[in-house]
Amino acid sequence: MSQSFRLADGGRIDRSRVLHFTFNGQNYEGYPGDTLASALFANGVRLVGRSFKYHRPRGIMTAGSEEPSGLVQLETGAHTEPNLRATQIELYDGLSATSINAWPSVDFDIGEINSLLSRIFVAGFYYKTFMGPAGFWNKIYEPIIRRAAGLGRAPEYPDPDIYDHQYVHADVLIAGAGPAGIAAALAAARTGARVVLADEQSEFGGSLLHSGESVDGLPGSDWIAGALDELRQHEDVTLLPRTTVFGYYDNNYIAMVERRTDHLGPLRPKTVSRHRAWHVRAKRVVIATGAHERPMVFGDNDRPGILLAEAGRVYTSRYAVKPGERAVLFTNNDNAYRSAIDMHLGGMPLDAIVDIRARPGAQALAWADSADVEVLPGSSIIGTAGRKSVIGVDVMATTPDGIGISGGVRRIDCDTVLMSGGWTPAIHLFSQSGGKLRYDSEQTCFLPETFVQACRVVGSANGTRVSADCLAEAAEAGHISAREAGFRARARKAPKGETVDPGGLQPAWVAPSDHPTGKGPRKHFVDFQNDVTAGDLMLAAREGFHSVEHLKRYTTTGMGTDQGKTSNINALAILAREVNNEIPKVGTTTFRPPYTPVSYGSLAGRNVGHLSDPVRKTPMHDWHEGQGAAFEIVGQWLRPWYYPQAGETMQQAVNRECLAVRNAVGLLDATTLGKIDIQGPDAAEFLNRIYTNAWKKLGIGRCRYGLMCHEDGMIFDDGVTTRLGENHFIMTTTSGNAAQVLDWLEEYLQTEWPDLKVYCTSVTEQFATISIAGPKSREVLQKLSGDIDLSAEAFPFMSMQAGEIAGAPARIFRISFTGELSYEINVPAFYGRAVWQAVMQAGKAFGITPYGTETMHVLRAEKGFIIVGQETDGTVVPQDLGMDWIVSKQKPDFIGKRSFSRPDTARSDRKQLVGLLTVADGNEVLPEGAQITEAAKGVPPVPMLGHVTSSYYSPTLGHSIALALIKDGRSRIGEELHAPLESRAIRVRVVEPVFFDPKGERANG
Amino acid sequence: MFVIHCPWCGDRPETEFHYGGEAHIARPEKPEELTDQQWADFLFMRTNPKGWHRERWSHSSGCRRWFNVMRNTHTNEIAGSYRIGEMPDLPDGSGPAKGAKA
Amino acid sequence: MTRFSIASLVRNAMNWHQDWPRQWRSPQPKPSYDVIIIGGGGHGLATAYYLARQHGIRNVAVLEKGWIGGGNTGRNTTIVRSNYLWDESAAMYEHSLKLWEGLSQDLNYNVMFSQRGVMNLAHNLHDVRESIRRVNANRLNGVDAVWLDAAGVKEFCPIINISPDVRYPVLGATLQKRAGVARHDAVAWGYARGADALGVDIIQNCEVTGFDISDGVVTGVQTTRGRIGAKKVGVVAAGHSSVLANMAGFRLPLESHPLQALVSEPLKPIMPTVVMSNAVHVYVSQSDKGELVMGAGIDSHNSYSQRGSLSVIEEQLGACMELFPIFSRVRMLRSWGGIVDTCPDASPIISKTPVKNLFFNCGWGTGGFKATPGSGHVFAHTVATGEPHPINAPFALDRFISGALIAEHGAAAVAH
Amino acid sequence: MVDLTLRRSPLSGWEQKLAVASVDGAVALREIPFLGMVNLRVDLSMRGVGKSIEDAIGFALPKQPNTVTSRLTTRALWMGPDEWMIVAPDGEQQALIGKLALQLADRHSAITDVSANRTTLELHGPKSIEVLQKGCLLDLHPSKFLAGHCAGTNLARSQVIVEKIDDHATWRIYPRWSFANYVADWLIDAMMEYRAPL
Ligand SMILES: Cc1cc2nc3c(=O)[nH]c(=O)nc-3n(C[C@H](O)[C@H](O)[C@H](O)COP(=O)(O)OP(=O)(O)OC[C@H]3O[C@@H](n4cnc5c(N)ncnc54)[C@H](O)[C@@H]3O)c2cc1C
Ligand SMILES: NC(=O)c1ccc[n+]([C@@H]2O[C@H](COP(=O)([O-])OP(=O)(O)OC[C@H]3O[C@@H](n4cnc5c(N)ncnc54)[C@H](O)[C@@H]3O)[C@@H](O)[C@H]2O)c1
Ligand SMILES: Cc1cc2nc3c(=O)[nH]c(=O)nc-3n(C[C@H](O)[C@H](O)[C@H](O)COP(=O)(O)O)c2cc1C
Ligand SMILES: [Zn+2]
Repeated sequence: MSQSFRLADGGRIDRSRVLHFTFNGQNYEGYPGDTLASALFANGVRLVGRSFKYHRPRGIMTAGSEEPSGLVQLETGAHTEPNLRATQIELYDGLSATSINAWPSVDFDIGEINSLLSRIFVAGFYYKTFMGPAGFWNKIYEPIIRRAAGLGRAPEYPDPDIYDHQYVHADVLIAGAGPAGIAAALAAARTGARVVLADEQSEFGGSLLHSGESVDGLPGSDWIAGALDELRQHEDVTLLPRTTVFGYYDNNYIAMVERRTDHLGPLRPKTVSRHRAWHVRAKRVVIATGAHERPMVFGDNDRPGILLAEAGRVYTSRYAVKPGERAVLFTNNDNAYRSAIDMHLGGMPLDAIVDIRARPGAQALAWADSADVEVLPGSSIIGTAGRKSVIGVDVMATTPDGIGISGGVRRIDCDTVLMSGGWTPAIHLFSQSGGKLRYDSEQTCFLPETFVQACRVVGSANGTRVSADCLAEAAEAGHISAREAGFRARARKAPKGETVDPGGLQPAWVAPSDHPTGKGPRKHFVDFQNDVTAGDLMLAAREGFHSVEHLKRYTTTGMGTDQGKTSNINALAILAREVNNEIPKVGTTTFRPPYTPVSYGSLAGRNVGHLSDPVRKTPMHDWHEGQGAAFEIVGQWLRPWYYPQAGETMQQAVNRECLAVRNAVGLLDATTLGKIDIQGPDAAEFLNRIYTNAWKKLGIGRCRYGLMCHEDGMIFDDGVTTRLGENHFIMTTTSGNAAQVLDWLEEYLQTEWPDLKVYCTSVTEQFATISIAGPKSREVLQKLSGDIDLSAEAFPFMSMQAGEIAGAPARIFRISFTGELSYEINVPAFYGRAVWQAVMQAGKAFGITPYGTETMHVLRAEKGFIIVGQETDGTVVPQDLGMDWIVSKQKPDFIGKRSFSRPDTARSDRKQLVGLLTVADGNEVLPEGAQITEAAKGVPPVPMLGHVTSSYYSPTLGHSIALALIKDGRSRIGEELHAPLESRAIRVRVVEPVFFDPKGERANG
Repeated sequence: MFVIHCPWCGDRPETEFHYGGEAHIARPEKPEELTDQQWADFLFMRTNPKGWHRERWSHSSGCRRWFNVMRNTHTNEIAGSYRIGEMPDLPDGSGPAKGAKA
Repeated sequence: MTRFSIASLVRNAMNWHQDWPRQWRSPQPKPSYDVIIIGGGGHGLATAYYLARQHGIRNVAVLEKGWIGGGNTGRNTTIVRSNYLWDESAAMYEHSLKLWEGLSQDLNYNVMFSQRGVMNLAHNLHDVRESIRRVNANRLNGVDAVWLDAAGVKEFCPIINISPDVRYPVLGATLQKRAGVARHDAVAWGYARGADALGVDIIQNCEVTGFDISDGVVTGVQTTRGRIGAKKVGVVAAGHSSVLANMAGFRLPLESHPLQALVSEPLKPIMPTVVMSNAVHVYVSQSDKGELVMGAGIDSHNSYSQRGSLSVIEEQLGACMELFPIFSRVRMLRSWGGIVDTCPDASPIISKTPVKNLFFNCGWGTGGFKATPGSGHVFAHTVATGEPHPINAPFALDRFISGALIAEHGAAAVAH
Repeated sequence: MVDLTLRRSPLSGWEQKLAVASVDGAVALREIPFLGMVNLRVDLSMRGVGKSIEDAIGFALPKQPNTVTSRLTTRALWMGPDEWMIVAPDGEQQALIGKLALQLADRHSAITDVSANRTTLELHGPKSIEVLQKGCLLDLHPSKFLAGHCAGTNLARSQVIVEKIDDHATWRIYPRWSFANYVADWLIDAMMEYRAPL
């Protein structure tokens, strides 16, 4: 029958609409307002999954985000999501879910065989075996272990959904919208403060949604509705349901994830982010995250049908479902009586209360009495019966000290066991904030003590147990927080809650059983997800894992997807008992973000796909694209790499481009070069200190090449700088270093030499840069430059002129990176495209050819010009490149100078830049990155002399060329060496690194 | 991600800044007069203290100014910012280190 | 020491595992030792183990301020490889890798060294050039290395996205097949158990607060558990090295930075190997338990707090989505930070110091887990003999004076 | 002769795309190409400099960090303690530069035409803050970021200057030339959800 465990009435579900869903292929029905967990219970489905290690049948244990065992795989295909908690999945029409970690099915799971071996598979067993023989780990053991481990499956397809971020500031951020959170929000909002209120559940209200308590004399749900109405009136209040506060970072930086569309199922709009990661910088934070009930640790306490007491009440009261037919409660505290009896009164019969305490509280007994429920004080559940569902519990009397058992066993048949070992305040966020905890031995839990950041903890999270007190302290915290954030308004009356005292508790960390714990077939589970039993914890303690951090790692307790929300306190208490230590001395493990797991997608946000990183394009980019250019990624830039024509290979295209430049004229988009405008009376002095060469005497209108080193003497950047006026220079940097160089200049100006009067302004993007190179470049340019005299006399090599080109204001630099006659034109970026096209047009008659970075590299290598980052790698000083000529001997100081005289830097046999030619086959191009050795072969380690930094086929020369950094290379010129590759070695001859026009006549002409 | 106080722009998120390491390591006036050891001290050796630290930051996405921050590297507590050339006392009362350049 | 084996496991199961002894003792500190090792991470414990085993020096204490393995050893992404560029580094890391290959048997402790291969991706021509340079250097140094093109990458790791349309397409990768991952905690515990069995005292919750130095010679240490005398002291304190150097009166070329890592929820096997990408700053593997283990880049500022910025993690996950778009719906389970001691040349320091008989082993930064056995082995030699082992001679402090740095930034940009 | 018709802004050709992305009553986006921009660096504390500049541009530069002063169609944005960006209608930058150069001739200063360095995007509408907050970490709340405020900051992965023009949710975003397409793409994407109501 459909929904046979649904109660006839009540609950916060909408019975007017039926939702259809499937679980493990079976069709079921539920209602809006259900979670998958409540809908499964409504249909009598209690076996949900299999445990991590032993593959024991498991059901749902809680009603919230602390759920350790009710995990499912939601949906299939691209939308699938592993390891979701059934207790948090809002039901939607068409939902489909399956069990995880079970094969072939959750009903019949082969992995259950592990259960039989469980006697061997104790904590840390894998450290003690699977060690030999060599090679077996990788090939045999590890694959088996890997296959057995893991829970759900990762999707196999890219995610069809999108995710985004939202960065906001708040005066008061409130985590958790139970009665305490709402009360705090009201108080803060009334001052006019900017308030953010977030709760991970679909509805605000927290425990008020099921507790049946009243506030201000109103039924809980009416009070919530009224409060929310009021909050919505305040303009600066942001209400965020379905939003988990998952991280508390430095300086009150709060991270939350909002699940915006999951609950809509297949109907969700595709243009709206599925999850949104909120980043909130909050002046004050109020943590009102409630508390988690903890399980009792008793024999075989993990069977489907065994759940937390409060959860039992949540299912009957909030969802109007019965978790089963007949229940028994096992507890050590009074409050659980209330939960269980509420459930009982709500329609799910409770047959007995097994209380481990000899003397339950009077109030608790009165509650039981009034509901006519039998109480067995001084008793323990020693074990449970059943497999895929609990079918009964065995109860014995405890000895007066509460540690042992006596008398006979009484079997109580039931299909549901409620358990409650007390409450653990959710101090996760507080701990993440850096706050220190204290142990409260009365409530047997850790509570906030020392605050490091500007936050407050209220309500159950603060260990406050009487509702009235929760509301009062929360309202006060909300008000004070707002005041501290700068909002002054008189406090209004706090909401009045009920004053029922939840009663006492007696710690009972492991319930006595018929065998000593850990020494019999019964398993006393502590961490239900990772299958960690009390016996495992005791074993770890015996083996010397006494630090709680060691205990965690050796047994994996608390390391599952629930991060031990229900289990950690039990585990550390058991450890304390085993090592005769006090609980506060044992302490907790470290709380880390996230509070509950967060999708990678939401953390990445929109920084994926085409938005993953800016693609920087030059003003001529569209033109290059139109010409079918292949692009090279250089930092964030896209630069034309080469321009293949129909049918051409890359090599053919590059050859053609190279020859065009050498024989006629080519043009290159050099816009990406960094450009820095440098002005001030001390500009020349500044350059003198920054570059290795001298700058003071550079004439106006003249250009000079410079090298920059870091203080350690290693080359950092290079480029041509031009003097535009007495106090005015324009510097160019490499494309990749533009920003770094500007920062570097500013750093020295501001921190080392504030006395220098120099201003630097980045103009990298102001100008498009077109480099025209080749013997015909002057003629091409002349057609566009009207009245500028381009003659060698009027416009010599390494000089600059301003004028107009093709209708655009321009600076023309006669500089060359190809060794050819060459002009670099800077025009305001607006004109880049037009001038480029004009140059193409003007050059048509001369066979002008656009060329890309590859050709540029070949041409400069023919000339022996270096590329920073290719001939250098952070270990190269100018002298290594044979560039002593650019290192001033006169200047007393410049950046890097002092480092040149250190013993290692001053060595004469350092790696030096040389050329290499292949000996046997002149056309063979050495791989860049090939290492160079003396001998062709050797037994490793083979001594290496250096490596090939650049290597190309030179169409101009008709053979291959290479540059290399070789140990003592200058003195090896003429020697033959080897480039050993994977299968063979190539013989090479060391030559001068300039292959073409060594005198530089072409550029100078 | 810290909130860093730019002496000009006020409180801004750390992602707008560039970190510049230990502050007040002045570039030697006459490097050529230093021994290799002294030069290595300047280049590489750092106090790297656990506790209060004077450090340089540049507001690289904003006003591009360099300035100094006093931060406790143990707790990440930030005690304040000051401009180049200044040297307020640290919260633990300690003044400038001997020989340190403001 | 009770030997671990399947037989001893079965035997103990009979008795519900009641008889397993402690894996290491918890002794009171003696008044003095021949050697004190400061820092109970993998490197410190390995040093103690090899001191006892190789050099017969058993009157040794390892002083750990917290719990052993709780430093970077317990919080790293466990990548083990030896494909470093320079000869000095290749020798060091390859020495270590060879020790890894027999470590479980040597220690009689399963450290789960899984040689599933490590790929370092190349995303632009510069990466390609540098990768090929490294592959060639590795081979000549006897370190296994191959260059894979994009198709080869896909074959080795089918879930990786090699589409040319992504922002930073995969152009290829270097692959070291003998590289892989290991179980970090087991390394600390295995060495501790081994050292303890040879007589080494492992003393936890014992923080060193000062050095006793007379006439430039170290004579002992001050600790939170009193003074302990020592003939020699080896400091292996990773992120806290500068703090200890400051106590001994000198400075180191180190900065301590937060480095974060994170794990996903456990998944069925999906990731067959280890993938690293320097250019987009991400590295991913999957543990035997099923979590995807991922690392981020360092936070730029110095810090001794074991926490970093969320923005760093977000950036790294963005990069991850590009390489592995199928992970978008996978969820982050936990993130944490360690304190890494970064060195200007991204290489470690294993060295004598200005104080006689005081030795430092530090500067491993973001990538020293892989070196644990090798580092312990050569450091034990250095401490025992007072002189460096040939493998660690180039890693002495004086390289910062001479300028003979061993710049491994290329191999180490997010070096793990 | 300089031919103004040859000019292309980084987002020329995007007009249609930006218009389609705009959602009536929610948020609208357009490029304002070719605004004149002059970067000025000078020490305002030097005697007489403030006055000289006022004479040149017709109003005083903002001294308050991250604020804007303006007169008619010319606006001066505070960029740093010794740096301003003066934004003027297309074509006026040369005259501005001339006047500033004249006034500051004997002063240590740098006057640089940066009109092509950045372009201008205008975002307007009630959802504009929410759109920006998807990638901007500043506090853009109307009580904090007022009309006449500006800031150098990051928008998603790009450095930008953000300026609030008026009290009616009108923003100008100045990305660098080569980042303009990224920033525009990003904004279009961030505006997408308002086309289909949740
Ligand atoms: C997130 C992250 C990812 C990483 N990923 C990798 C990777 O994939 N591969 C890789 O090879 N490396 C990686 N590393 C680096 C690697 O973890 C370290 O280099 C290595 O573990 C260092 O080992 P150790 O034993 O020297 O240091 P640690 O394990 O840190 O041990 C140092 C010990 O010294 C103790 N100590 C400090 N001060 C004192 C004192 N005063 N008195 C007593 N004891 C003291 C500390 O408590 C600590 O336990 C990563 C690091 C991090 C943080
Ligand atoms: N501590 C106890 O023993 C106990 C037991 C049961 C009921 N109560 C009662 O509970 C009430 C206390 O109310 P309260 O408001 O403090 O707690 P609550 O449990 O009612 O509310 C806490 C809320 O915080 C939300 N939450 C928790 N962590 C979150 C996170 N990281 N991000 C977003 N949301 C998160 C939960 O979804 C929940 O709605 C009182 O009436 C008290 O009597 C207390
Ligand atoms: C390789 C590796 C795998 C890990 N896997 C898990 C895991 O499955 N579950 C978990 O909770 N933590 C896991 N952790 C993280 C630890 O819980 C812990 O966060 C880390 O050791 C740092 O310690 P701390 O958080 O206590 O400071 C893993 C850590 C490492 C290094
Ligand atoms: Zn600033």
